[in-house]
Amino acid sequence: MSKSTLTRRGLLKTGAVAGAGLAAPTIFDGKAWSAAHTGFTNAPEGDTVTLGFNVPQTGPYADEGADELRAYELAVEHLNGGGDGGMLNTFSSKTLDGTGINGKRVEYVTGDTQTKSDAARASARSMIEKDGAIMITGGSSSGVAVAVQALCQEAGVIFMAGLTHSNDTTGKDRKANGFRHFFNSYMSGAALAPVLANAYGTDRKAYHLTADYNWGYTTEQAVKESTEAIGWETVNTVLTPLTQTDFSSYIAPVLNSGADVLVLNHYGGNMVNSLTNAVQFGLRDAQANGKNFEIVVPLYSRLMARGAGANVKGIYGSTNWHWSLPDEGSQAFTRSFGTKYGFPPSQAAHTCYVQTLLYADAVNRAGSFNPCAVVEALEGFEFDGLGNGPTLYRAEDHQCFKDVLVVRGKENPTSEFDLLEIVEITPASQVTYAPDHPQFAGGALGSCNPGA
Amino acid sequence: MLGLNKKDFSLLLIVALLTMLAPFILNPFPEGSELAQFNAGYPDLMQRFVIFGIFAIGFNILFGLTGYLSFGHAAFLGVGSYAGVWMMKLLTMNVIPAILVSVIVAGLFSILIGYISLRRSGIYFSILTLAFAQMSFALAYSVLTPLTGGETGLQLSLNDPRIIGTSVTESGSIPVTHLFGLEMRDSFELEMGAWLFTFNAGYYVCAVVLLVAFYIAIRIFRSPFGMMLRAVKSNQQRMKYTGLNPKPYTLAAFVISGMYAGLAGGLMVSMDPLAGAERMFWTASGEVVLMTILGGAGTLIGPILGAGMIKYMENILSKINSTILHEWFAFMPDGIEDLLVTLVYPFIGKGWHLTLGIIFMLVVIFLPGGLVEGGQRIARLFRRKKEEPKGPDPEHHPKPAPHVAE
Amino acid sequence: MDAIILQILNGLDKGSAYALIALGLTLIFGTLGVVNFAHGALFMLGAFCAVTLNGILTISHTVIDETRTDFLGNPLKVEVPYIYDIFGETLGASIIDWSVPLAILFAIPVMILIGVIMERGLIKFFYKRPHADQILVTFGLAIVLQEIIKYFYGANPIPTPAPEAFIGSFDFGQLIGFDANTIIYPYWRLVYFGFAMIIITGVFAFLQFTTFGMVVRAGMADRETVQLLGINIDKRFTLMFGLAAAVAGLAGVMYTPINSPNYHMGMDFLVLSFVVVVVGGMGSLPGAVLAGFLLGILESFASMGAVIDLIPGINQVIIYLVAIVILLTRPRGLMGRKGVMEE
Amino acid sequence: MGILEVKGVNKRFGGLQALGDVNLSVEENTVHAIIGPNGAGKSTLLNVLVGKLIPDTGSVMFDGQSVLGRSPHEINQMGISRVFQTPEIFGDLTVMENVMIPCFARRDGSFRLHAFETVFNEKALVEQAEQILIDVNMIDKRDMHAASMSRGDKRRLEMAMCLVQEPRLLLLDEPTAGMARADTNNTIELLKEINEKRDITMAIIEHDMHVVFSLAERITVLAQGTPLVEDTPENIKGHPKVQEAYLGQAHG
Repeated sequence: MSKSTLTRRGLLKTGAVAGAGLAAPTIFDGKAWSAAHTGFTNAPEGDTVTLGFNVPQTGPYADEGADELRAYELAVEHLNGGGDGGMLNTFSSKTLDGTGINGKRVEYVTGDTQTKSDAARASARSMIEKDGAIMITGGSSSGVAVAVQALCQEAGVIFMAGLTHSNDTTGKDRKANGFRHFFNSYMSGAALAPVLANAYGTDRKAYHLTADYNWGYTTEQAVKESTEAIGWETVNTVLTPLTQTDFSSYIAPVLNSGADVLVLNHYGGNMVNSLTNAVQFGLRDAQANGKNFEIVVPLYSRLMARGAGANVKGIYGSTNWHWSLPDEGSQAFTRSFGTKYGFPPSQAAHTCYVQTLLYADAVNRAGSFNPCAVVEALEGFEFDGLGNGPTLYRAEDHQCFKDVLVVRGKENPTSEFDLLEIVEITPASQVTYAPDHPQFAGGALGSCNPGA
Repeated sequence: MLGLNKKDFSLLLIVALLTMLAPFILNPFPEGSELAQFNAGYPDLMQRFVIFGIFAIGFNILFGLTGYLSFGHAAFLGVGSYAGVWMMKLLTMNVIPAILVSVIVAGLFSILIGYISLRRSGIYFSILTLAFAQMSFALAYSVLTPLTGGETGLQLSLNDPRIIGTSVTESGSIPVTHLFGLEMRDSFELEMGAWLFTFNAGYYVCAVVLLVAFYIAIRIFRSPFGMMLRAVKSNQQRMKYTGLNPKPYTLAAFVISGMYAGLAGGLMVSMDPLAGAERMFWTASGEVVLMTILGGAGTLIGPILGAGMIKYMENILSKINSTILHEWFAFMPDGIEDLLVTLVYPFIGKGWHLTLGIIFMLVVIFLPGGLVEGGQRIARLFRRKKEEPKGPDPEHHPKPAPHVAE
Repeated sequence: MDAIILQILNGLDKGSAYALIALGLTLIFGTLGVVNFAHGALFMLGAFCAVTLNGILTISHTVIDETRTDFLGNPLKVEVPYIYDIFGETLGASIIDWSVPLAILFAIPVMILIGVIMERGLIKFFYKRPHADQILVTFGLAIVLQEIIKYFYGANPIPTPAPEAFIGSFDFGQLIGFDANTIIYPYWRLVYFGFAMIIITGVFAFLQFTTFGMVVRAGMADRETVQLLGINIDKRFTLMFGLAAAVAGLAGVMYTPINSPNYHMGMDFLVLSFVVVVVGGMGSLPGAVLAGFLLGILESFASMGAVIDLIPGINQVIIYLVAIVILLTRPRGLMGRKGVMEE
Repeated sequence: MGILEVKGVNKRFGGLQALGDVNLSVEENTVHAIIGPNGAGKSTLLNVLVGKLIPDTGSVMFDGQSVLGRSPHEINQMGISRVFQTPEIFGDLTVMENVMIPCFARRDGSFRLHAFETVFNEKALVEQAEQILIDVNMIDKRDMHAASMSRGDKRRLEMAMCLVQEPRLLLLDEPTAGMARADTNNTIELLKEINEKRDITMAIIEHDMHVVFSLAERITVLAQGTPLVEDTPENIKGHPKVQEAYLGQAHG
């Protein structure tokens, strides 16, 4: 009988029972960690390692979740040496050679977050406790990301966040075991503001409609602060309920409010509906204060753009990544994804794929699956070739700093996937902020938890 | 024994055995085998089985006995959860105060909502409870964010001003929930051949609470109070003209079931200290209705079975993806394999909602008494075969068909 | 003042959708005595009739365009709808453009059929069962229906625009003497409002002036007596169910340009439409319509910035608050008949 | 001074005078019938007696206390039990439970949260309930599901439920309405038996003359909302006013 805080299912796959030897190295260097194959949650035994892909499979973000899952399957295929290798060939770190992670073949389990923090935690716990997952990744909303990240911290596994854009994920709710590759509200604001100043001038009056929950609040704050910094004035901010479907009563008063720009801090179904409504009310073609009225959507996603259809034409927003990026890494990924599934990947798929690779590489470099080793390997890690230019995984908050894309709805799309065009690639330096920036204050990473 | 007749006592004993041996019963398949997919004996799911069992038992005291269909019961679970987390943030990581406060706060909240909602009956009562729960959800998700954590849920942080105990452990983590030092996440693992069984401290705490909750429910069912509640459902007119006032009886039932919900919420955060607003969404209330009906409303054991079944589907069925399906049917010829996968796929994995909907409809149509009625029918079938005519059991009262007060 | 007129207009529009759904719901409750939780799903199915018709009209064959390339660098495959081949590109394109209004013709028979199948295949077994059972079985059905739609159409909203001619908005404020840009109203919403009025008038006229309607109304009042007269009320009630389904479906069809349809739009409307029915009074058709418009307008008022500033979160709860107040002060709803589902 | 005293009760519904200056006194330990043709105001009067309707003027005193404005359960707790036209019983419960409920109501009042006692451990009440079932010849049916019984048995059960409370006044609202002749006779027998075994005060509101004349000791005839006469059955039988009221109704 062995006592443990969390299960170690890997043990039985080979029938071997590992000794209870617990090495506790104090200085990081790959060699030291590699000696310790036990003493942490779900230490993989045998020749396989299990990753947990926790994505929304039911509920409104199910399509996004499906795309994330495709990316994960592709990543696993590439890690195990299948397919054309995708970004493995362009990644600046060369430890990934198609032999799995740390020489172990990659297996995976999937779960359904339902985009509910409870369900997502249940699903993550089942993958950790039942299936012996060593790392959890995925998700399509910040509520879920924050909830699962806290769980992984407690359980002692690594969490590689999927799509989560709220500042809180690496701000007030940051955790040592959690890492985010995706960009955030602050970066959206910082990237958008100069482009907007260029396109629409610095003498603008903005009206914000904001989804009435955490992500909405941080996005509104970020966009407000960065646009005010370039000289814009904020006329009004109105909160809209999450469950709202018809935004007419929020949109209608905008034109008469003295504003000449409408910022829609909405995501998912909210964004599709509010943008559709705004266009219906003629805001895109209207005149105000002697200027063309404009609409801005801080966080764009291709899947949502698809839902809004022709309404996105000419509307600015920001995005983490887009398949039309010309760099080698993006092209390689788009090629292998497109060949396998027949259509280009979404930004959610990209971030999930990249996160899996980053994790695998960190394990290889550390020589151990021990979460603390992985944390040390990822902290301050600089890499390139994964689609966003040279990138830094900052040690202070586990946020990736990389180029951010400002995009615009395309006027003449050639297909249902070709809805956005890149307007500008904002360099990483422009979206970098201090770890203790007020928008991110109040959190602490704590120390890494290896569990067990 | 324990003030129960023989039949009820054996029922309690069966439930006790089932819960205590759950780690064995729920893990019938050896590790690493194809069928291990269907094992449910891991701490999180076992905890959920009993916690939702408690929730459903409580709901059944209201719906099963009085027939009042509350469509907003998840609000009490949510309020209880928030109260529990706040207790941990402010007072101690010991689960006892958290659970107690959860029950009390949920009880107070249900007095308020019950007092207002019970002024109406039938569908009006359902709509009132639904409206209150939806208001609670909407506010908790948005304007009450400072109190509830909003979208990300209320969780512990490294700078909680905890009075008893520390804010941060020596290793720099948030302390974990415990019962006088016994950590809820502690587990013993037992290896027997190819099998692995996990005995989790948190689970056993929940299981003991479930047994107490179940015992109380049996006592309530067999008590004059329980009989009065069934009278409420059966004929309020006659009840009034028999000198009984149905209002306080239904309110008491409402509050008791609200406290059960609060207890479930408190246990939930004791096992996993995070309280999310989605817990109060109307579909969550719908879920406990499904559990109770599926198992058998008005029966003692039904709600526990229903809760187990739905949580099993949610957690096990939803994890089966197409890769696993292909593995299962790999022994078939290719064409048939693909056909089988295509046929089964819509119902598992991300299609588990569909399966749930279908099963639920079938139960409501053909087995209004839920799984318990199904079991009774089968048992009767066997009994008839043995040709042992048996008179009606004097102590056996469960109603086959749930009726709502109208 | 202009802000208030604006919100009344918005409320009328929201109210149209609520009223249409609640109308069908009440029709079913009034005639059959069934509480139908799957009614929101019927609204959703209607919306997907429009999506489906659009899909049928755009069934395409692929033509390889060697001059352009797709995202993988292969020659671009261009989808050309067959309808272009049949009617020529100009007419073909405008047929596709008009697919939403055309979907009305498509949705009427489909929705009536769905309604009749639902009634004959499921609901009729629940006439004698308690309301709770009806709620539960139709709730199960709603889950099944929406999951089926999700299986075929995915979870993402599907854009279904109005015909080109109705895109855009007009300045209603200027018409009645306000400054430009104060009261803007989209054409399609005007169409929707008009459409709702036609349907509502149609249903009332149908019940008022046809023999069929008279029998049904008599049946609503006293089912047994009508049956004693030797009239086969059941058959008529089946058709009534089909009619209610069609009303919900049409409300869904025409709603698609306002909000892109998705599989859970029925559930989004379900709770709300029940509140509308209860506020209007269970079983009262005029009550359902009145309550629909009333709640639509109240919801619009509650979303005004000034109101939210005054009472934070009021826009989140206004509908439920109204429902609670009405149920407590006037349990039979605004226009409910006495004794219908009353305590 | 009767146990039930109705004095000067008037009740109007809009323009209709439903009850006009009703005076009535039910003496203790008598069977008092209130008869009258349809529309005479019997139901209205009954609703006034059980507190459902409040009269415009007048008083209804039970044992010196007003019943007006009290809810049904309070009136029952004062000692008035009621038998309905169609038997009102707890269909989902067993016969024994149906009888246990009034036993508890009598002992504990209108509400008590006795959630931890066990119904069948209350020996005294169980004995009481069993005794009344023996009295009405239903003891062999004690474990039956009440809804599954015949209408006659349901009526018998309802009677038992009322009697076990040992009410000081038993109100019967057309106890034989809609019954076949045989069932009616059975009910009459049952009521006679009860009346013989126990000294009980009964007020019967009835349409059927046959029932009334076989049971009642005093009869009040109600017509158009007003008491026409009050007398013994023998005197009522040949009373011209009564005949006129009934015949008039038959013609009109």
